[in-house]
Amino acid sequence: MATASVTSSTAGRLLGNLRLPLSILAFLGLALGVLGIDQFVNAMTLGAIYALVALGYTMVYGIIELINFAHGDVFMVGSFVAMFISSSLLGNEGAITNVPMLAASVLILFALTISVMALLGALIERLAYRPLRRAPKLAPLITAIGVSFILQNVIQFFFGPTIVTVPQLVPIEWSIQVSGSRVPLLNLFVIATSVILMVALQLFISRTRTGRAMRTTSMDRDASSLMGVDINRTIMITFLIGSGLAGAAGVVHGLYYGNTTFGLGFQSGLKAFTAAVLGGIGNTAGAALGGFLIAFVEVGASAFGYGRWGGAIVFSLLVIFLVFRPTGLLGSHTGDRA
Amino acid sequence: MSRIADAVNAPFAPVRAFFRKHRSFGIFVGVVLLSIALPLLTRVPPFDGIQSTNAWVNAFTTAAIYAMLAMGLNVVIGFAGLLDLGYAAFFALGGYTYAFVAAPFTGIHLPFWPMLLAGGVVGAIFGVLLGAPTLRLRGDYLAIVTLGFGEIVPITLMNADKFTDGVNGIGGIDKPSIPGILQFTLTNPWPMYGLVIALFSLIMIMIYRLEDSRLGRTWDAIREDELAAESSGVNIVIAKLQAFAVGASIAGIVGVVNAAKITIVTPDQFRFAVSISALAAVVLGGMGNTIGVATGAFIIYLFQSILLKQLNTLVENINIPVLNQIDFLDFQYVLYGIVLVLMMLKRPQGIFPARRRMREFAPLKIGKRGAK
Amino acid sequence: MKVFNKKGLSALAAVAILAAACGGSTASTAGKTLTIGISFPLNGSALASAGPARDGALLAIKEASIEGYTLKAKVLDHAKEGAHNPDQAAADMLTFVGQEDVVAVVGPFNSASARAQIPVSSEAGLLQCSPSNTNPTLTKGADGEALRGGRNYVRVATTDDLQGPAVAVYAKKNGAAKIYILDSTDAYGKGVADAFEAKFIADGGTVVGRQGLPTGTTDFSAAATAAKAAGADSIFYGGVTSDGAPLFRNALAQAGLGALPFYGADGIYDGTSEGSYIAIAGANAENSYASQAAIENIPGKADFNVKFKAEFGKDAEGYAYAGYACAQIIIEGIAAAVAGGDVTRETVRAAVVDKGAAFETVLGSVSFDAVGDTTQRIISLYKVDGGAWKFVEEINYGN
Amino acid sequence: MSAAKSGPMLRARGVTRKFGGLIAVNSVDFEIPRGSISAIIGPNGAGKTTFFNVIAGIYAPTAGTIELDGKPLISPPTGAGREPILLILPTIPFIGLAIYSLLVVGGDTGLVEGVASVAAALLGFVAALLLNIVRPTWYNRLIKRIGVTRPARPNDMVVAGLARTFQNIRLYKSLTTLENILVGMHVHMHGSFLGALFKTRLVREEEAVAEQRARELLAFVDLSGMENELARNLPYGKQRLLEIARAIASRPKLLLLDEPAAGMNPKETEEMTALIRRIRDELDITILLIEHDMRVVMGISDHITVLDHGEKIAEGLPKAIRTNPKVIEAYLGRGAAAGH
Repeated sequence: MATASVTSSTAGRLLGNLRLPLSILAFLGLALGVLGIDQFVNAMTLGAIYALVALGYTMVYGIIELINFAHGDVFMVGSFVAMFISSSLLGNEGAITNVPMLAASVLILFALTISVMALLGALIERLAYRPLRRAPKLAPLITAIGVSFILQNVIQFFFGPTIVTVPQLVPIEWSIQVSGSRVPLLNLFVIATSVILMVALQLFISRTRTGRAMRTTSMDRDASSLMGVDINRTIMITFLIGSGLAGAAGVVHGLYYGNTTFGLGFQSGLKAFTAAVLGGIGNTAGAALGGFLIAFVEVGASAFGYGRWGGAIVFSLLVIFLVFRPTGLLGSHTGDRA
Repeated sequence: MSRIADAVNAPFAPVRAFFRKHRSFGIFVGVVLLSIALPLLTRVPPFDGIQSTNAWVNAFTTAAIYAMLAMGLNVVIGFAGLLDLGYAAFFALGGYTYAFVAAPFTGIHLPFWPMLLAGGVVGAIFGVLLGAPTLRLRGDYLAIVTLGFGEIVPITLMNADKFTDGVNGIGGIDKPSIPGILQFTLTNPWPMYGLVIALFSLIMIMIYRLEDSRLGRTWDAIREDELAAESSGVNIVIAKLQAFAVGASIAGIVGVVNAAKITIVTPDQFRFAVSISALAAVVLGGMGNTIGVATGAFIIYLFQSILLKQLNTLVENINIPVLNQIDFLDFQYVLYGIVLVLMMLKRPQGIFPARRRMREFAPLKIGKRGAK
Repeated sequence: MKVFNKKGLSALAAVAILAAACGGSTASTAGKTLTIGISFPLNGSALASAGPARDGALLAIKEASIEGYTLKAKVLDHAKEGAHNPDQAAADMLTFVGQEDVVAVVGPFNSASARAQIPVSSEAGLLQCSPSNTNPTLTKGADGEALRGGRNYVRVATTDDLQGPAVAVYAKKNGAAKIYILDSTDAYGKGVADAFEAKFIADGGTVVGRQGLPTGTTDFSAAATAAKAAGADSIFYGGVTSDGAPLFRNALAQAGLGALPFYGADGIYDGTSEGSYIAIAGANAENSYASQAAIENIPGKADFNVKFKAEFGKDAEGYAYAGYACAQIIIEGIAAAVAGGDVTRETVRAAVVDKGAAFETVLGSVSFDAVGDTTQRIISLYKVDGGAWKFVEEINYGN
Repeated sequence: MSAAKSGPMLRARGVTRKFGGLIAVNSVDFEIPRGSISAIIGPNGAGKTTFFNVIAGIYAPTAGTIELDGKPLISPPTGAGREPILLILPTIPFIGLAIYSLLVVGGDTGLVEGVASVAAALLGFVAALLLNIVRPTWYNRLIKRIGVTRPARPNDMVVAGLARTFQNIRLYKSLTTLENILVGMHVHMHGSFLGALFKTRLVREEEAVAEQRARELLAFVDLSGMENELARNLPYGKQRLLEIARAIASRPKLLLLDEPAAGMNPKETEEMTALIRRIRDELDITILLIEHDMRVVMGISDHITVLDHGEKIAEGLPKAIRTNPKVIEAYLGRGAAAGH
């Protein structure tokens, strides 16, 4: 492909830059070949949700080096808030076939849920984490576990311990045909939403002043404080965004699966965290990548009848990465020296 | 240094001095006195009305098992500063070790006493097995990996039904006996109570000794400042592994006792909630404070197993309109969350602060260059 | 618990509150009081299924009268963190053992708790009757033998090992040829799925796929797609509602398999209330089949429903009948012991366990075999039709 | 051994350390004469502390080697990519056996053997990992043969005879003064795990001896009577002294002091200077220090090395350094030397 005029070093550099996208494309192609289109779409959809949740872990970790154990449960609360808004406030019961109505409902649902969850995230940060900013590292970690328990129990108190149904606004019958397979629009909608949000986040971090403040704070908090960055505000915004994304994931989860339960946060939290580690904790693009990777592993296991071992495989992946490559696939933050 | 002696003999200075010098003996005497006092207390109103003395003794036995677990976890969290969220897994492994060699499921019937040691060894092996790959990493990664491990162990026990009878668990586990003298039974809780009390004081003595040893100082140093500890010649990975192995082997030993007490082990007995309840006990009692942690475990166990039940009966009996609708037992679980958050925010040193931990958590009084 | 121990205590002065609280649950041991223990997990998510069984037992005890004796009930709750806890179950059994006037116990609800309780009650020779334990190993096999030492345990629910085969027989009859099986990987779910699979294959059916997804799984789409790819014409799910049965059903519908018959055992037969299989699966629940290890055509059903409603202000459901039947059996045993002139734990136990004849209960006539299992081996089958479970037929394994 | 005794205490050859694209230390050659007090000086950001950290084993060098007392201890890590192979190697036969048992033998026999093989593989992996962590000498020799070398870690350097203090004092703040010293003595105590559990006579005696020596050390730095004070509660100057005492407790041959007089008033500085001399003279410990305070450096050092932008620009006796134009330029900026 390289013409004679292109020197080998430029080609090499080009190849170097393209290595990641190329390997991702190769992986996707392989996955599509092995899994078939139906399972491929399943995995992409699941991955989209994991990625949204993993972003919250990775952002918070990037900025204050805290594994926010409560984040999985923030996602869970998000799914309940979405359920409540959708069924109680908007009065939805099932699919909406009128397209403008559907778009409006979904937009309102996203806007409200994301706002509520962002506020909740900021509130948790303010009440539970900020007072411990200078405390030994164990303290906020333990607090986060406590917060996770409290969130679960508050939800259980209000909505009960059973599985709760959520209105599936996008009709599940809508679909397109792709090479003989039926691909529901709902799945495409979930994937698209997630991708749009992730791109928006990347733009926010790289293009805005606040985004740059977040990046410098994660690199060196004291130095950026000296350079006039308001650390408390920056950390709070990180929580706002992370929790907002978890809220969005909650909406998407409800629309896609049509149900939620108070125990949702624990399992998906663990998986999303694994995704964040796989991608390189602290790295937003990595978290997204990790989310999709985990989803492919899980769906792959299930597709070939090894669903029983799905959890164990994911966990083994986590350990293998921690041992051999603690920086993850795209990691910037390293583990402590060996 | 001899906190237990302080607690028991506060007004008697000479006695106190004696126990300070012979702390292990002091712990033993303290625990034995307490273990005699507790059943006596249950003969007095209002405690005698709640349940029979035998049931009380059984409850104390369970509480002491739980307290030993918390003390073991405290070695990992309080001493070495490592957050282990899968502690129940080691408890499970100890229990299954004994169940595997002393139940009709396998048809093997090994005696109980050597298996106590075997449980500890199995716990330690798995502690190292899990610790070796992860202890080189950041402390918070360890929390997640142990959390995952705590999930994987029950799942594996559940799925490996050829070896563990799956979800049914292994039942009919042999009860301990001293041949020719004493056969433990399920309806007489006293022998088990005695065994647990003895083990409890033994473990407490061992932990106090470790705390004051060269190894204990090493853990303190790591918890305070890893880089400085390395620069004092401490191999931090090995020291952490030791803490991990000690904690795990205590859980393994306690697991054996627990299996012999309940006579059944099932994967569901060792879920995340067990790890969290032990963590709550550690946080409540004060990280690093052995006796505080043991007390914290007692408080949490008795609170959720006895008090909440009584609260239910109480509000039903006196017919308070709103409270009547609330089932207080529903709050067993949220209790852990509240304990963890409130203690960390308001009283991180625990209700019974350890000397060292209290100071580490206290705000800095002297700045870096305050003396200048 | 709400009916019990409420009488006349409301006027207690504040000083006496603590004493009352503690003394409240203990019956006075004066003279001729006999207490029947009730041991269930009664908070968190466990309450929904075990609550009716408790209420049934309480109702029977309240109704009963034995001349010269006062019958009382004592309820202990062994749920912790919202689920049954075997350790606490054993501790509660020890409490019953330690209370001399307790002559028999209704419970427990879950098989794991039973395995922890039976060794204790067996040592004390205290009769236990479970309304809902269905795990075969409690009475059969090596474990069963170890547990059965005291011959003090009976149950009115028939065992799981019959449910799976019964559903298999029915599914075969209903036209299933190629089945896809999913289980919840736990003892109940995997056990019932194994039994189903064995019978289905033995009867000439084909299993086109089998796997397990543990409790807590939310994404069943891959399994649904796998079922579709395997060309299944029917689905079997081994597990309970909260393991994800309705989620799997919804995922199947989303994958375009909503019309296939969906079979399950009693784990998904849980009425229509909030959180039930039908409530969650909604319209997708149609054409689902479930079984129950109990008789559907309960002889005294209408009568019982009226009494139950009058007492508790809600409809009888689930295990209320079995709980009532257990208490009835125990009360009959006590009556027999009274007739024999000596009421002790041993005479009550012997009157129930060693009696060859049948007991007349709300479930009909019930007797026990040599290991304490009910001889009323009826599996009832149900189908979701119009948003509710409708009885379709029963298979009687009794002889 | 005897040959080593005659050479320099520490010899650094071509030490380079890069952080990403930034070269913090660039090919520095450096020697510390036995029994001397040497100093490294240089303007802010000259790479002094980085160089210190390389010597102490905290940062691995990008290039170059360091010998302490004639023993080569630090060199750039090589063959890191080959290390995972070492971890996996012992598991391969067992994994093979497991696959064979589970897939080929199958059935109940195969399952039991398969599970046992998986367990053995796991144990093998952890054993390899443990070796990798503990790194006994024979293991180091073994991996060297396949081209894997790792630089000594800080604790290895302490064992080899090096001790250090930190620029921003790092004490164990919630331990007492005495306990701080006892941790410093760690490498020379041998109380085992079981010894501690059973409180053997050996352990008790060792503890008593150690405590005695710790008190002497405290007396040496003039902290007598403060044995049970918490380190956190000591005034700043005394915290410095305690940190030095903790470093000496490991009986080093070479002591690295990172700005020992920072933040001290003239009187304290003078006391510190005297202490450093006493450490060299009475305890026979070679000393290397980084210091900003020129009066301290000039007054105490036998030998001075000047770093600027990560490179060595001068070395020699204090007198020579003081008048070296390159040094003046580095400190005062270009042109200052000429204009002087």
